[in-house]
Amino acid sequence: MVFAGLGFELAAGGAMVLRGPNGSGKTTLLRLMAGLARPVAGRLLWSNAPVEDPEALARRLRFIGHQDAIKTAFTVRENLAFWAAFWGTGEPALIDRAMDTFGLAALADFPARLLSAGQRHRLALARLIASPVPLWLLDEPANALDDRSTGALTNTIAEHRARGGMVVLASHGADLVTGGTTLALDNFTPTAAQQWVEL
Amino acid sequence: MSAFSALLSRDLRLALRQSADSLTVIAFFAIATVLFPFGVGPEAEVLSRIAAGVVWVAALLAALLSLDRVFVVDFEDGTLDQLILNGQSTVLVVLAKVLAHWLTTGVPLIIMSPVLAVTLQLPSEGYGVLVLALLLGTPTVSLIGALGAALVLGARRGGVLLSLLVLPLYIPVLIFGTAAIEATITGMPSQPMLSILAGLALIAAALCPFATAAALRQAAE
Amino acid sequence: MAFDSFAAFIDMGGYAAWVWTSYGLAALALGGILILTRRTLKAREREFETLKANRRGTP
Amino acid sequence: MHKFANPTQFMRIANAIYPWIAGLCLILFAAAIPIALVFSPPDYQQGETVRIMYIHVSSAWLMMMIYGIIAANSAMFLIWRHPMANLAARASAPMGATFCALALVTGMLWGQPMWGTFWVWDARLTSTLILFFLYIGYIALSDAFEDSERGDKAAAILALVGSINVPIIHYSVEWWNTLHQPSIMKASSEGIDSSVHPSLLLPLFLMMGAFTMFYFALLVLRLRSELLAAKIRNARLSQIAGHAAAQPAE
Amino acid sequence: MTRKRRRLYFVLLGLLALSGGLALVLTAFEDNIVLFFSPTEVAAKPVCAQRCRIGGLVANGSVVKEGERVSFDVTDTVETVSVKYVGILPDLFREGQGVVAEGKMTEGVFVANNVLAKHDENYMPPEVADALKKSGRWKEGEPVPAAVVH
Repeated sequence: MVFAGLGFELAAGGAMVLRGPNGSGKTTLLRLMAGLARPVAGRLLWSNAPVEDPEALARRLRFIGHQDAIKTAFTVRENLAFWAAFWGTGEPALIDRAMDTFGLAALADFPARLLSAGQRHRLALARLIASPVPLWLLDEPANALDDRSTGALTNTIAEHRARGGMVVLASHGADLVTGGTTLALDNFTPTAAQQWVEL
Repeated sequence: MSAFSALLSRDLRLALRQSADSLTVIAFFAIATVLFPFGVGPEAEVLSRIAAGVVWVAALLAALLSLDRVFVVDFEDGTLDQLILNGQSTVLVVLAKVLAHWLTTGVPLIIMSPVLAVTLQLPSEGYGVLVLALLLGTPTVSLIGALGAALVLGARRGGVLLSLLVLPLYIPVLIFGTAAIEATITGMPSQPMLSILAGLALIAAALCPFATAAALRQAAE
Repeated sequence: MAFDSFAAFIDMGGYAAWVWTSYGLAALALGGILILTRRTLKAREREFETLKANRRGTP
Repeated sequence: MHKFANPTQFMRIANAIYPWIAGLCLILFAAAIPIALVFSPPDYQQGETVRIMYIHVSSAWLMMMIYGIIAANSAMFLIWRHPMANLAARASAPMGATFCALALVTGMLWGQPMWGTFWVWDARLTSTLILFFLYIGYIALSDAFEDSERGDKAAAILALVGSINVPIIHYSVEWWNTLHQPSIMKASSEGIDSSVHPSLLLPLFLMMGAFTMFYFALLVLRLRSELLAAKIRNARLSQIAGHAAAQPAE
Repeated sequence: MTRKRRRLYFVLLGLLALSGGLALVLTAFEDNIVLFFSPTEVAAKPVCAQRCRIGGLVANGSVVKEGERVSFDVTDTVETVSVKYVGILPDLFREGQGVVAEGKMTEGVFVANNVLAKHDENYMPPEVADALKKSGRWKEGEPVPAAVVH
């Protein structure tokens, strides 16, 4: 499923919420912005210049999707440390701060296979702090989170924006951002994958 | 390079923690090889003639067993998306994965092979060249195998399909790997066969990572 | 004309089994893929027509 | 975009030339079969079995040409996302597999009386067998995914990687001294040079032409068929999308 | 490193590996991969004590048939090996023709358990072959000069 006739901008410190029914393309749009999928037509701009270097774009964004990308054989700390090393960002202090923020400090040396669904999701979100980047792309980030964690996420997003960071998130639940723009995807006509349907 | 070394060390540590996976592959290698004396009879003459081929075929099948785990786990838990978003190049990810697979599967197979060759009565001249041929051939096995594993990500009956895609491409390695050992046993120079194996490894190293990276990005899309 | 008689033609210089099997298999393969292609084409044409008709029926 | 990228326009051209290709194919077969079976002389060594060559070499030629076409189309599809290129590759694969199987089987039927064996594990036969497996793998891979586009792309990557086998098949008889005779046609500065007598070369060329035209004629039919399948799939998809859009937002 | 430069490095590295690999494979083929031994090699070295293949031309006038028992000489014009075989010979088997035999050396004689005939890439009607042979422009087993065929 794709969409036609869609355009938007995001400034430093800005936030955008994608809303729409199932199948309206929220996830697809986030993956397009991350550079994981290629648009059939259309362009992605960064600082008013077309993105010609998806790798450089990837260095500036963090995508947290439905799948948590956690290795259950590793401890919570090892999971965070691996991604920080892999992306070449972050330092040990940030890893501790990330675990503190999302209430994982007590679990730091527990193997991830013992975590509950909510704890796993918090571990995935903790990567936002452990390896900081300007643009966050979050797909339904409040799913499986309790009220306390949702509050922590709201605060984290607010702090990130206060430092000039940007957030795009898909959501159909609680309000995680104040201000920011809302993009309702159900206004756009879904079209079939190929343009050459002739009926 | 940080992405490369981080991923390599992660895969090695994972393999160490889940060492049962690697051990299963080695156990399969041993059992498959040991079946042959029962199948063709214990006569030393017959066994020593087929020893080189049997060890190679069993090694290829054992490697095949390990292949579907190369990318599938990362694909299913969402790690693959994050690996592609590494900010450098997907080829680096592929190279780290292939090297990790070779170290955790290829090297144990090489170490086990002389032991199994003894049970097959391989003539004593053959051991050195057996190890050398496996050393030159198994990197190709990992490179081609990783490509196959990336192509079948998310496919129905992925495991069967993987063997259909990968085994035919292993035929050259098998031919020259066995031929090198046969040549040495029959008193011929094995050097041309070994340099072909090395050549195949280089060609695979030049072509497979790019194709694998493309296949991985397709799978994530 | 390379053969003196019809029997010689059938015999193919003693190689009848090999030559005729080859030609037979070739005919079978080419004919088979032709028939399969035409059959799926016809089936899809029919399916497409019904889809079109349904679409017109429910605007 | 290129005008051949437009399926409607492409099919208009293809349908226009289809009767000509099909007609030419029939004429060539009508000429090739009697000449190959009756009017051409036997070979001085191989006797009447040389008549197998007309089928064998034609099939082998097509299996190579079709693989080349699949590889070229796969590249076009992956680089420029040419939808027609993908359909052409998909439509060609079963034909390539058929001709490859035919080349292998007729080769065996020729080898048994002449060489004394159905099969030897030499480079030419082995690499042809690998080509057959590549065809089978291509077809299986392109049908193995719920998302057909994913299957198309995975198969296209496989086709490109497998194309390394085509030169190996071609040169195998020269690099490797084996039972299989060297190529009967060699390109030289004076054009194509052949070690086949004209009376035997004529049926061979006619048969190769007939087979080639058969492939192209069938390709048009199969393209038509593939395009219809894509249209049917898209029509279904847009129906589902229509239903989804009609539902109230969450 | 920019994307373009990184790509360039990867492609250069790939080309280097590819050409190195091709060079290794092709020089190995230059070294003549042995699929069968020539009579000269059999005479020079104690090969073929176990199963192997020998190849060469069937020496003229050497074929002796006693029912299914056949003996003949395989030659590469320098050395000659005697071959014994029991079984049905392929139709292309004849004197002066290329042949490959599988078996092993026992007491100076090659005992074959399979004989395969190899033939050349020349195709022509029997009358043409006879005419060429009569005129002395061509002998069986040699490549035919293209100008003669056409």
